[in-house]
Amino acid sequence: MAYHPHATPNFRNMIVRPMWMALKTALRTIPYIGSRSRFLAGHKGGEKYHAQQVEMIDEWTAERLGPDHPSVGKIYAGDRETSDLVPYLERPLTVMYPYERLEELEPWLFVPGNYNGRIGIIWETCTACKLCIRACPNGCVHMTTEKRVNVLDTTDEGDEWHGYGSEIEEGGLVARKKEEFEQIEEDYNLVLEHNDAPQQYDFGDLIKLDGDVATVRWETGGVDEVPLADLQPAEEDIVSGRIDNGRCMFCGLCMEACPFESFFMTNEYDGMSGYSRQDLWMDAPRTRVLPVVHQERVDAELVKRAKQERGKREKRAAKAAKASEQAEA
Amino acid sequence: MAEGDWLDIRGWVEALSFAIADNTVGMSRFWRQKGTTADILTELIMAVVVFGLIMTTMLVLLWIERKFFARIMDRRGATMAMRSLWVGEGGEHVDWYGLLPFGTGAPFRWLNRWLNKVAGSDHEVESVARVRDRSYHGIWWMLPGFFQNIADAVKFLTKEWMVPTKADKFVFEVAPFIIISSTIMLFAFIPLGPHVWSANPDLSLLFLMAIFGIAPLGVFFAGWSSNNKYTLIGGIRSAAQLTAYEIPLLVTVLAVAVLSGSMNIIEIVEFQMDMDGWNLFLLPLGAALFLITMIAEVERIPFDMPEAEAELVEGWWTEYGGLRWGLLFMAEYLRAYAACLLFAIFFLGGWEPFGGNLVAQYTAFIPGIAWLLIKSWLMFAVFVWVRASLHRVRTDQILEFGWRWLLPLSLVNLGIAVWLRLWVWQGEVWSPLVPGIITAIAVALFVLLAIDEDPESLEGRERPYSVHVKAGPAGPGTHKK
Amino acid sequence: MAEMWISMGPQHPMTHGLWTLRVKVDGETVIDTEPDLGYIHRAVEKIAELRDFTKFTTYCDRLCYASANTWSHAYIYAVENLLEVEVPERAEYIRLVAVEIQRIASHLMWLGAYCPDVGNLTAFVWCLREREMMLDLLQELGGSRLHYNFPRVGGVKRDLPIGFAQRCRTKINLFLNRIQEYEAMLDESTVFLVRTQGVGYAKPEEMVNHGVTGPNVRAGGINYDVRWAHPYSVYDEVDWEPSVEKPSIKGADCYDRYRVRVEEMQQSARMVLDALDKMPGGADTHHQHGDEAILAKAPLRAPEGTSGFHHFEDSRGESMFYIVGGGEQRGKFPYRNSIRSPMFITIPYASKCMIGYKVADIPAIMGSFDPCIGETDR
Amino acid sequence: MPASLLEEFAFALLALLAIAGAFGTIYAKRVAHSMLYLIFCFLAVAGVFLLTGAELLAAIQILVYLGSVLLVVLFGVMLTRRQIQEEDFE
Repeated sequence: MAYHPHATPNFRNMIVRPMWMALKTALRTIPYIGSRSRFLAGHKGGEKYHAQQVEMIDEWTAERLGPDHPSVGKIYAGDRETSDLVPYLERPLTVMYPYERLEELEPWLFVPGNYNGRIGIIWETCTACKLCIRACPNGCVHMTTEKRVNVLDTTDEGDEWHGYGSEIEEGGLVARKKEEFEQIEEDYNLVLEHNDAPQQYDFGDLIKLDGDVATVRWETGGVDEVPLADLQPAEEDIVSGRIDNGRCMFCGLCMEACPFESFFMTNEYDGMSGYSRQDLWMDAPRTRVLPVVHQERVDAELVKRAKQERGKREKRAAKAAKASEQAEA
Repeated sequence: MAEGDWLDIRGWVEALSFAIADNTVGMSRFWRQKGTTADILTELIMAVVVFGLIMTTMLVLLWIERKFFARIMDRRGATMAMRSLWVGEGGEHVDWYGLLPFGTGAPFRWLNRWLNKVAGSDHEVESVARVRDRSYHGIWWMLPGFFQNIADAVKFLTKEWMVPTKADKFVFEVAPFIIISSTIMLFAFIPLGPHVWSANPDLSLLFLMAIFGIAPLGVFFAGWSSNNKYTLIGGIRSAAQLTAYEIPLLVTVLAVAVLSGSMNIIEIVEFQMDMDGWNLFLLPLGAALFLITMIAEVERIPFDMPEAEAELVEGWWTEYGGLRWGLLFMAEYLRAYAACLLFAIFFLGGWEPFGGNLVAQYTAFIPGIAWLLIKSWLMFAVFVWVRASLHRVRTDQILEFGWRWLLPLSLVNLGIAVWLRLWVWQGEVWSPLVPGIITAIAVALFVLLAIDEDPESLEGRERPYSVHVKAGPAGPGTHKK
Repeated sequence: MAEMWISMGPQHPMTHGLWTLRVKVDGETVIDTEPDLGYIHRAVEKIAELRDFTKFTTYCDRLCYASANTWSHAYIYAVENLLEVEVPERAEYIRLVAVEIQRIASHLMWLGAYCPDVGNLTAFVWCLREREMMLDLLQELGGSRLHYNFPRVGGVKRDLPIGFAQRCRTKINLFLNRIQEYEAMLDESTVFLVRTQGVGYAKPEEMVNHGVTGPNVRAGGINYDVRWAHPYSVYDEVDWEPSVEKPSIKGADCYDRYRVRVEEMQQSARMVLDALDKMPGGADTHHQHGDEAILAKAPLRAPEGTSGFHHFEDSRGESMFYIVGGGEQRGKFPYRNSIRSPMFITIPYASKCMIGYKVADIPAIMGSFDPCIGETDR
Repeated sequence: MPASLLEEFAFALLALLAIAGAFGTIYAKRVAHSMLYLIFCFLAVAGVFLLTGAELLAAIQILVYLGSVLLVVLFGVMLTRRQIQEEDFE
């Protein structure tokens, strides 16, 4: 096969070639000259060595993603040797993690949307079907109970999946939207979220229901009388999402197993370490993700769920009617 | 010339110690001894001054090693750390130059503003915010990475003082003393400038070389006493290698001494300055030999067999840890520093400015020590460059190279020096023709060798025996034939 | 100096992993060697018997930390043989791209590790710089940087991401440019040549008798490449040819083994570029997750008595998986899963190769065989 | 303190060192230890040479005896066939 044409031990090769190669590389790191001198270009007069710039995203994909996506219109080099941040230097900056993060500075370089990071779960659509637990090769996914808003009753009147959840009852759990509900949704950026997801609701026990006024004992303390219209039914449900991170190997099989679009791997690579094995148990608040991340898919899932619920209730109603008919007969 | 150097540290120290001696011993009944006292005092102070200068300027070596090597390696973090020097947005935060007294930081501010105007990025808001944030992170702005060495030293200091159970404790403790003390003793004889030296006997060159030869013994004892097979092999390799390279080194140094007509280092420098020609241009072969043998003496790649980390873990100092390891490491760098200083002194004209006497009159305000240090740092950059480009040579190849090539070549070099001194030099300034012709011949030889490639050896790559099967391009079904 | 045994490992710069090479030296000359393996044996074959076929893929990634993708692919091919699954052609092309990029990354890791073995740290960092590009590509495919878990029974995890082909071509072309610089740094360095040429001769016949495969045996002039001799996947449809050296009469030395890998990296790069062009449906298009074009339906239970086998050209040689179906009794689990690791066979042979050379040659010879202990100990 | 007294004092010290080194060389149980004592002996002798004003001789003493002869002796000691270090493990 092809030997290198100069692979012979001789004086020429003793110092001249390797030392020139090394010096060339060092000279290339000089900011302005290094990239512009043709003398320092690629080996045997090749193309520009560092930072051959191309567009990050091709045209039709850019159209699909829309102009707001951080990748659109950004310059990208094969060796990640350039960025738009300080373009005149043409070399990447050292990201001083953990003070700085690549996804904060140059999100277009932090490409992988399908990165297998920490597990994230949208509680609202989890049905505790346990498929993720079965898919996990290491057995690191566990079920746990958490308070969550009954999503099938959270929407406005007239929506197609309205009103098929549980109802507000005395002695049950209720939730109230926080004042900054919209703001939380807006601020929530999954990529940058390195701590527990913010809670959008206040939870409390319904002590007394008196017409349109409900007396609620909030979890944070205090008893209030609030109008019933502000409240939504909540329940303490079994959800997936207690992860033993010491065992998780981030293979993503659980994500693929989930049929409800509620289980997925976030982009977060941080905050998954601890000083003891106990620290590595990530409880439900840590794995929670706000539904706003996948709002469309969550909505689609809810439509499906509402349809099932409706069918179930109709069937039950028909059964009851039949039973009553029979009883009458 | 030496007289032109205003940085007369030795003169100042002498004046000071005489003043002290006059006012103390001179007033007592030992007044006759005040001259001796002043001399002793001078020597003590000068030793401390030289030691301090060497130890502080040695940080530059480590810095060069780290930064230049990183640039050759194209390592991002290390190569980019300098950036924060000029990327600073100013604005809300206080710039470091703003903290300097009496507005002395103003030029930095102007430079910074200009750089930002010309080359700065107004592309994204985050870049500005980021750069601002960055200045808060610490003092990256000042000699980035320079003070890492101090942190290292603190780390070494706080580590445990460990001796292996089965080691020969006495020798294990003594060996580093031999190495470190002999290394530090080297700098007694190395002048840093015409008036910055701690000892200057007539035979300083001989003493220097004699002391250079002590450390191998310490290395050998360190390797033997650790009771570890790696260290033992490392020690023996070190002894073999240093023996093989010490003789060419001594012969080369002898050639320099012959050419300059003196065994005194300061006189060697002054000879070069007086004769208007650096030894580099008179003895290019000698310079190359000195460089090679010195790299071998200080055990750096490509001649670092004694501590070849690929097979011997860390060679003869595998078992040393903590402060002793740190000191041994420091001794290694000190030896490299001594090698660079000696190269600058022997071949680059010592503290003579670049360009010789022509330039010297305009650069009289720069003390000689600055020139010498700059030259030696450049030499260390060459050391680093060699280390980054070449691979480690095997033991037998090192010894073969030393005995069969360097030794005869150094004798040839000695012959050239003798010829130059006895027949060419007429007791005056070198005629410009002499260094010119010698350098031209050396360059021509180098170029000839560098472009030479033996076509027959290229033919030899076609090795005679082959079970090679010609593989054609793949296609559907080709494998079924 | 007397003869003595030196124990190199398990924590030693030469070993590139967790194993011990006991060397008997006479002064500086090696007169006997004795490899001692098994420090990180973790019973992967036994684990396979207690996992579904689908769950075991991710353990296959862990077989070799430098070349994860090739191992999981080798396993998936064996499972597909067992379950008789027909894989869509597009998925085969995507697999080829993934595996060949992984091969480049693995060889770069090898080259990077080999340079410090012979005493140069510079090319090490250069190689890792280029490996980073390959890892970026694999990360886009698999979602992780080291253990991708990319193939699935009947296809691959997901289609090529948007803009992948464009980025891939840029990076591969850049890499093809830069590999010339390693050659300038290494092939045109006398010190590198005298350290590798004429060192560690391995005779081709002996290698064949020992069962050494992969680049190591191709360096000995034996044209045995599984991709070429028994093309699986779509290897007979892309443009490439195996890299085979012409060794001297004494056998293949370290330089031959270095050369064959450098050549193979270029071949792999060529293969990736060609596969991107020839891919059905086009490499620039993007299918949705779970699309039929990349993932065929597969049964999850193997009847009793069936067996699946596949041999695969790993970065280090011929890896084989032999799986026996479990039948009703064992449900979705296989009855037996047997793995053939190329390095398990190569390491004992490589340690015999260094007898008669110097101690300083041990890392040069051992490194040139590219040991990977993860797969050796399994 | 007259200078001659200082010199005498130095001479006494160096001579004692040289003699002690010589005795150590003879009576040390391990060969390597005797080599170590020999170093001190040689160094002290070089110092005596220095005191007598024979600078060249002192330098040559260190250069040749310490730098070369001792190394050769060391090689001789190390390369003789004997079980090294084995007695430590008993």
